[in-house]
Amino acid sequence: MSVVVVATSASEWTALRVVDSLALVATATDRFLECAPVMLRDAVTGLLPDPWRWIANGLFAIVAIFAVFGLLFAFLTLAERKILGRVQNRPGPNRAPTPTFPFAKFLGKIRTYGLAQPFADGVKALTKEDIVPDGADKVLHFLAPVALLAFATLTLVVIPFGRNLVALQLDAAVLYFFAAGAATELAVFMAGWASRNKYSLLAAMRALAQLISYELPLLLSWVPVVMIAGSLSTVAIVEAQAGWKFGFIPHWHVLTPWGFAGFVIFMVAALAESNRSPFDLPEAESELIAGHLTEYSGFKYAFFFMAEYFGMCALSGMAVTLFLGGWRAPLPFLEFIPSYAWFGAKLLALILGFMWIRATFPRLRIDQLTRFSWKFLVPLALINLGNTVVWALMSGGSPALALARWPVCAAIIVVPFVWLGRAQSASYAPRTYRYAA
Amino acid sequence: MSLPVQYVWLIPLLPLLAAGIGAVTPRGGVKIASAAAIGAMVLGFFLSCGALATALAHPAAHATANFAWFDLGAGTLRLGWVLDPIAAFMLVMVTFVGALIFIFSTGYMHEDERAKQFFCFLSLFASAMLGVVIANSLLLLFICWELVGLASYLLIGFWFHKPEAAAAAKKAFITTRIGDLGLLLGMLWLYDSTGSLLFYDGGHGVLEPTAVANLNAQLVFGGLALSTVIGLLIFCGAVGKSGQFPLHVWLPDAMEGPTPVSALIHAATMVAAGVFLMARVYPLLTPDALKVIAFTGAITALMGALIAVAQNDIKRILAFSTVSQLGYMMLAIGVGSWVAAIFHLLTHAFFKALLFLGAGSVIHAAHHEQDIRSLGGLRGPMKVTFATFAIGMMALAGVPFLFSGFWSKEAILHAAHGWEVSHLPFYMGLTAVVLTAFYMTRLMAETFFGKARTHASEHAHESPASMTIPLVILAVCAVALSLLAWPSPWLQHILDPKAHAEGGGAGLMVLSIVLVAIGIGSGWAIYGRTTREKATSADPLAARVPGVIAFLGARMKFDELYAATVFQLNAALATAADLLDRYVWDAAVRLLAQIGIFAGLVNRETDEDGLNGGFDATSESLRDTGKAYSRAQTGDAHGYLRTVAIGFVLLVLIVMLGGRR
Amino acid sequence: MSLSPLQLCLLFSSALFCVGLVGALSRSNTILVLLGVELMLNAANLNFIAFWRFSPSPSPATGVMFVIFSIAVAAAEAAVGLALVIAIYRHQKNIRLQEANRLKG
Amino acid sequence: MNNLPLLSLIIFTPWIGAALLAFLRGASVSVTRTLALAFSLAPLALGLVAAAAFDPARTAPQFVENHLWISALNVHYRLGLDGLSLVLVLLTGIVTPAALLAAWRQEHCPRMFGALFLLLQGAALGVFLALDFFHWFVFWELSLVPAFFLIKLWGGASGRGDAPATRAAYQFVIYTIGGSAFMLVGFAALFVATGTLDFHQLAQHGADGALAAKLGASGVRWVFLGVLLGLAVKVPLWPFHTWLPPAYAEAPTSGSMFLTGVMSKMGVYGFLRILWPIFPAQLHAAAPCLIWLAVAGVVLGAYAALRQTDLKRLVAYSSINHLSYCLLALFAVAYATGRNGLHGEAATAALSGAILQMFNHGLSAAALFYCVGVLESRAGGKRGIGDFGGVRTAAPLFAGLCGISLFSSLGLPGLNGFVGEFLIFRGVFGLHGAAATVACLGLLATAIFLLTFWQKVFHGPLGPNVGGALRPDSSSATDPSGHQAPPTPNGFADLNAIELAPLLPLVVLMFVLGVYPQLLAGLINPLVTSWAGHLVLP
Amino acid sequence: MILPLVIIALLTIAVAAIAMTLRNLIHSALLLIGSWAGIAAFYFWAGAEFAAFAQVLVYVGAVSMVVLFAVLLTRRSRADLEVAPDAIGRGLGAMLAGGAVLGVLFGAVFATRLDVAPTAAPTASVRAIGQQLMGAHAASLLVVGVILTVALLGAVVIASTDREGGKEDAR
Repeated sequence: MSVVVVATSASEWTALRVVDSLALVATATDRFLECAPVMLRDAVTGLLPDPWRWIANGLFAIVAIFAVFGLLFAFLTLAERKILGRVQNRPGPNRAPTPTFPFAKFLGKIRTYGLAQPFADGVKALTKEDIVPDGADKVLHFLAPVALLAFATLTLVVIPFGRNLVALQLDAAVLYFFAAGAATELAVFMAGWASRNKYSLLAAMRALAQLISYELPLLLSWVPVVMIAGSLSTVAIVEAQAGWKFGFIPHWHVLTPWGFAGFVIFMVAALAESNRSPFDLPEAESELIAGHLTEYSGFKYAFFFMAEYFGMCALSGMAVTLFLGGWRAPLPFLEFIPSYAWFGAKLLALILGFMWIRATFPRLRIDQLTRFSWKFLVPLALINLGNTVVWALMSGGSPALALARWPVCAAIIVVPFVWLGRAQSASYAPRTYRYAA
Repeated sequence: MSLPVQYVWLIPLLPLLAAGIGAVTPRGGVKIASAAAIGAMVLGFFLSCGALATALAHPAAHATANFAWFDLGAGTLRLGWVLDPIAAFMLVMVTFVGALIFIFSTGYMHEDERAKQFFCFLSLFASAMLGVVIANSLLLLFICWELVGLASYLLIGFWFHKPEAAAAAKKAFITTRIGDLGLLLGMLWLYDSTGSLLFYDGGHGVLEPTAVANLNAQLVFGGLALSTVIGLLIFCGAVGKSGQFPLHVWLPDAMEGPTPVSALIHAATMVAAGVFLMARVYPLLTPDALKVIAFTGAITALMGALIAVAQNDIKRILAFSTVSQLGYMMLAIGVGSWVAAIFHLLTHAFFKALLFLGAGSVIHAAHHEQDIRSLGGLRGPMKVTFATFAIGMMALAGVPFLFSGFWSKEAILHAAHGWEVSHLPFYMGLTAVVLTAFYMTRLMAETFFGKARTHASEHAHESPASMTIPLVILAVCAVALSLLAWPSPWLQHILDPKAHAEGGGAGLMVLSIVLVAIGIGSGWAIYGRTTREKATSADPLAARVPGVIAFLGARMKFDELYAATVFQLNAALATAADLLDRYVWDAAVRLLAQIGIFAGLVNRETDEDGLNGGFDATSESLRDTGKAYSRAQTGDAHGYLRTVAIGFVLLVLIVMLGGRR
Repeated sequence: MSLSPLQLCLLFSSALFCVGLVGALSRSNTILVLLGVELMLNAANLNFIAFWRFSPSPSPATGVMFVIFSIAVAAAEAAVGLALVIAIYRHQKNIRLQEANRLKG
Repeated sequence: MNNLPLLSLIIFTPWIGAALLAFLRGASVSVTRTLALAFSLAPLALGLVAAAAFDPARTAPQFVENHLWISALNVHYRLGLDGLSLVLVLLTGIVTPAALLAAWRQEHCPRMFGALFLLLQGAALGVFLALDFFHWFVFWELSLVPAFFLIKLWGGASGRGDAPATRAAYQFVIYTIGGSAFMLVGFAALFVATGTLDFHQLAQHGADGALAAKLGASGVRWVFLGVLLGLAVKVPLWPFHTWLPPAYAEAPTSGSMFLTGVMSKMGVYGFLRILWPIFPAQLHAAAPCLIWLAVAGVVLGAYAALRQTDLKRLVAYSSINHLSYCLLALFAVAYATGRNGLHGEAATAALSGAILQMFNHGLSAAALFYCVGVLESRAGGKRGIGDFGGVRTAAPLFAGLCGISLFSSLGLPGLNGFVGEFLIFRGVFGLHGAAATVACLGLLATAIFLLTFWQKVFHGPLGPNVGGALRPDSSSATDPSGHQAPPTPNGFADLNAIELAPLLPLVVLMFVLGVYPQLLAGLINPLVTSWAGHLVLP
Repeated sequence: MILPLVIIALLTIAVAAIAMTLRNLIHSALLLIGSWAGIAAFYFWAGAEFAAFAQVLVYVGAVSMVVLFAVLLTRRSRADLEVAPDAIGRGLGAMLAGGAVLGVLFGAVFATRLDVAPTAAPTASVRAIGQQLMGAHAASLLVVGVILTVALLGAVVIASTDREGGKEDAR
């Protein structure tokens, strides 16, 4: 089962190769549901002449991404609020009425667990006044949310959402992903600086420090995957995780010692990269009002929000791709469920994890945050890199060696983990509860 | 039920596992350790019975299971197990006696907080001992032999905080190691000349005719056959382990260990290992070697009995009696009847274990009073102990017919009588018979009869069931083992079917019965009729022949003799080695060093004055040049960059214009 | 005369280089000087890519390789340079380059 | 994987660690210690990888790395691994981490300590892997530098260096360098004559007599004597051993562990790798004399130990005794070379025994030094044999482990020491019976002094530094019954987890190798067999 | 295929030139980042996909952050960001020197015949680059790694304060 990609045209844009479903070798899983998205696209664009077709395909992909993730964003905000509510023992939004416009007279207001809340929020954001502070750097103030959203969206392009479902198949897709992701830092800084508000600026500085600090473990954590898969292409990485050992253990990277460690590091760094709690220092409301968002309102504010969720989705999607086998089913007999459903399930699971973490962890202090990165995550990620080398070196030999690499590699990562963790917690004074029992 | 030889290793493995369990249980886990040890021994006993059944099915065959230990040269170094009747009998004996003594120990040691370790060591010992028994390789036997020694060392020194115990342990280990060196050399020689250490290996073993004939044919110094020398070297090991003259000195001291240890190791099993070893390698032994063995055994038997007469410590008496009995066994081997030796070994194991355990029971009851002069009158409060002890005593003394000791001793005396070389050992043995009966009677009389002479013995009470039940079982066995020889010499047939038991021993039997009667009678006359009044009152025998008794009481001054000779020599050698290091070699090194230092001094003087001056001047001029160049450094970064830019332009122009030309 | 694409690229890089040079020469703010230098470096990198792109047999990606190494070195240079700027700032409370001339001979 | 310069990695990983430690100025103590430990463990891991990929049946060096280094001198950077090297690499890999763990509580400049130790480890590994005299000698000499500083700066009773430690360090270094200077001169002569420094080529020259033809008979003899002297000092061969007891005694505990565990093996390795292959005829000629020197080392070393009151010196003398066994084996083989009716089997046994003995002694002597170190630290620097007593009462676990090491050292069957000694005696007996017989005395004396050590320190009533004074009443010790164990004192704590860490692996290995020596024997047997199969004189 | 190049070139140069003349440091920096992005676009145009991503990752992602950080760290008030106008003399000198260099370079470019035949864009696949990096250029890669490490450590050391204690993180 291999994806064969044929260059669509002889143009100089060979690097940008849009996957053309017609050129695909028919796979064993050509069930209707599996192929539905691609068939839908071809139904729309298939009639166009060839030079235009790939542009149309691209546009289709963009529209699809915006549609899917826009909706996902809307309901994720709701889910987040609901989940936070449940964790904090309160109901969460549950009162937004479902519009029943033509039949309002008969039905009255229907409250469906607050499912209409996102739309209400959207309307509210659109109708709010857009305030720009007096001394603000107007251009940057305007550009910041736009740039942020643009960069966040760009990252979604290379993630394979399902079999043959990748908008842009790049040779260096992983690199592209993180290159585009790195640019979001800039937007955050722009927002903070342009607001001409000392809290915003502080937030921008914090954001910068934080993003730089966590860029490193984030990048280091996926290098092992690239080493083992032998490719920077997301599609190839998913391919590398195909199959099952003994018929029931998937070859996902997360199920190896280095992969597990890499996954955890990746997720922690991703939390920080997407400014999520407990790393939400740039918008720490108890210290900085709302950080770089302080001077934003209305739809610009909504843009920031949207970008945050897009970023979260993108990083989670990348984690799924790199470590959790992408769109692959966990067990052979579950393959009848379409690939994008698997991807979506894994994505949602990770995002729910994000929310759970947000609900349960207290926020870090800035020095703790940087120390955690430089003194814990980075060394651990580096050790994990070496660990992967050991793993790869030991994989060639006898079955005994192949078995032995499990405890060896586990030890290589667990021992530093324990030790670094101890060193890490030893650097803090034991917490004293002065007023609590 | 039968146990094939391929699985015979299970028997030593069981106690080894028990030892492992004992080692890893926490300090308080006496119950676990003792249960594991006893369980292993009982299970081992059943397996041994299976092994015995296997062996008895083919009594003449030596079933072996050999295996490779590690690669050596083109081949491998092989070890192996052997299962033949002699090994099987030993297995049954060791496991049976061992199990009983283990059970006894639970009672005896229950106050000791390190009892768990005790069971661990006991199990280790049992494992090693069983290994000795079934080893089919002299090397494997040696390995187990040394481990037995280690266990003995650990157990003698079990109460290591007593300096005497620690010293006794060390003495035992070192003394036996002296013998072991002989064994090692013998083993090396054997290995070197035959290329194998396996006893039986389908015709290639060292005990099999080819190798033995080969060894007998080779002559070494003094016209001795090679096998004689090797046999005697191996005998050295047996001398050390079995407490034969002149290396017997450690055995009485070993009584510092807990009494069950004395019973198991220093009476029943380990000390008999030497005898077993000689029986095992009997095919190697030439008449020349046997002569030495016979005389050594006879001397030991007599000497042990003599010394025992003058001892006062209950365990010491038994210890010297053990020495004496081991001498008997060696005598039997020496005069060519290894079957009699093994028979005596088996019976002795039972009744001597019985005696030691009985002594342990007495000691336990009398709050660790071991001096027989301070005991007395225990017949009343300790009926079971008394009865069983009496059975053991009669077996040891050789009271006729009913007791196993009589038969085995009879077999030995018979064999000694039939020895063509000399009758001297026979007479020495007879003397020892009288003495044995005498000192055992003395022991009985002083301990159990008369009246209690100290507070401790007044308040003595019968020991718990865990101690008395083994006593009873052993007592039954001490009697029942007669069946091995009587009414028919069954053991003889099994072990050595070729040799036929000679008839006509009736006269000899009568003689020995008379001698035993004399011994017991004289003992009773001196000690039994008029019992001691106070613990401090004089010994009636010592009053009559004070010099002899004092000499014997001091164990014939062997320790003093060794201290004056061997120890002195050893210490002198050590001092010499140390002084050689300190004042000869080290001094030489120091002298060389001083010469070197002097040469260095001369060198330094010439260097400083002559060579260093010139460099200073050169350095000075270099520094001035550097100062001059540093002015070009203006500190204006823009200026530097500008200069670079202009320079670049000029260079390009030069190249381009130059290129045109 | 018509310019070949390669020449166009070279003109592009020369122009960028000069922009960087002028910036570096004219500004007194050390950060801007550094940025100018960075720009010059990038302009140089452009040439590598351009020559690689238009070389007759571009199969060994030597030009790309050069650029990758160059980028790595430039990153190192930027880090150290800006650290120096901060050190200068700490020392003389401003970052005017012409004032940082204490080490003159 | 095949292109990986595994052997270079083995050598240089510790050095990388040393460099790292040297630069980590601000790192906390625990970080430095852990780093040092991790880097010292790396060669073990790599060594195990090598062992896994190692083919014992091939007797030629494996994983060979060969690069021309200095073309003018025809010097190659040449590394290779055969069974002998592998065994020693593994030994180094085991002993060094144990030694570093032993110094875990060492507070005096742990960073430099770790760095020096790693340097030392790398140098030792280099010695075991080099196949060209040039860098072999570089490693050989380089190992002295850290060893010197370890003794000088961390030695002595205070653990911070004092006058006796300094003296011992100087004596150690100058003596050893003095010896190796002769060796260097010897090899210079060899190079001038043959134009190569490759061990293999030199061995071929030595074997086919080309060496003697080029250098002349007396020339070869002088070169041989020079090399012999260098190696004899290092091992040490009696009577060149006088540097050893003070050096071992004054070195810090972990230093002693490494010195005895690894560095003493360098000398024996040199004998096996250099002297014997290159100068077979000369060694054969000298063997009748050398054998008795080795026997003297065995016997007199043991007897001298009997007279020592300083526990460290005692263990040091036991090292002399044990290493002399290895040399005895080699000399006996050399002695018997070319003799008619030579038992190849005996030679095999002797050489196998020597190699196993090297490994086993490394384990047991390191463990013993560690135990003495524990005693010393508990007693505040005292380590006289009379300063203790009854330690087993106070610290049963420690006593047990120390006892196992001790019995391993005296060659108790079932533990590792026996196998090597048995094989050596088995071989030597077949090759030179008289020497074997006399050397047996050494076995006896070893038992005597080790058991005296054990008895005086661990047994008996509680001694002066074991909390004896704290006991409420002294009557219980003289209680004839012995049933009442004396109350546990609080003066002498048993081992804690960190102190257990260096000892436990060693003890476990003692058991494993004692019961299953095939683990090592399987690695070296083909090599040794091929050696024994080519015992000829030119 | 020329048109994208021209657009990229003009945009890049224009952005860079503006950045070099602006008085607001932040704007300068942001515009420069834009010009770096333009250079990345050029790489992309030339088919050096990997180099383009590397350029973005390093310059836009990392160097820009450092620059902005440096800018923010080296000012005491917002007014500091407005750089004082530079001396006319130096500006003039700069223009002269820059002009000279430009002239020389342009002259060189025009003077040289470089009209190579347009070929299909070469591709440098990531795999090929990886193999080259690990193969032919392995040594250089190692050296660069060392340089980066040293630079990182050096930057930390240079920028960290000399105050006693010195425990705070450099960044």
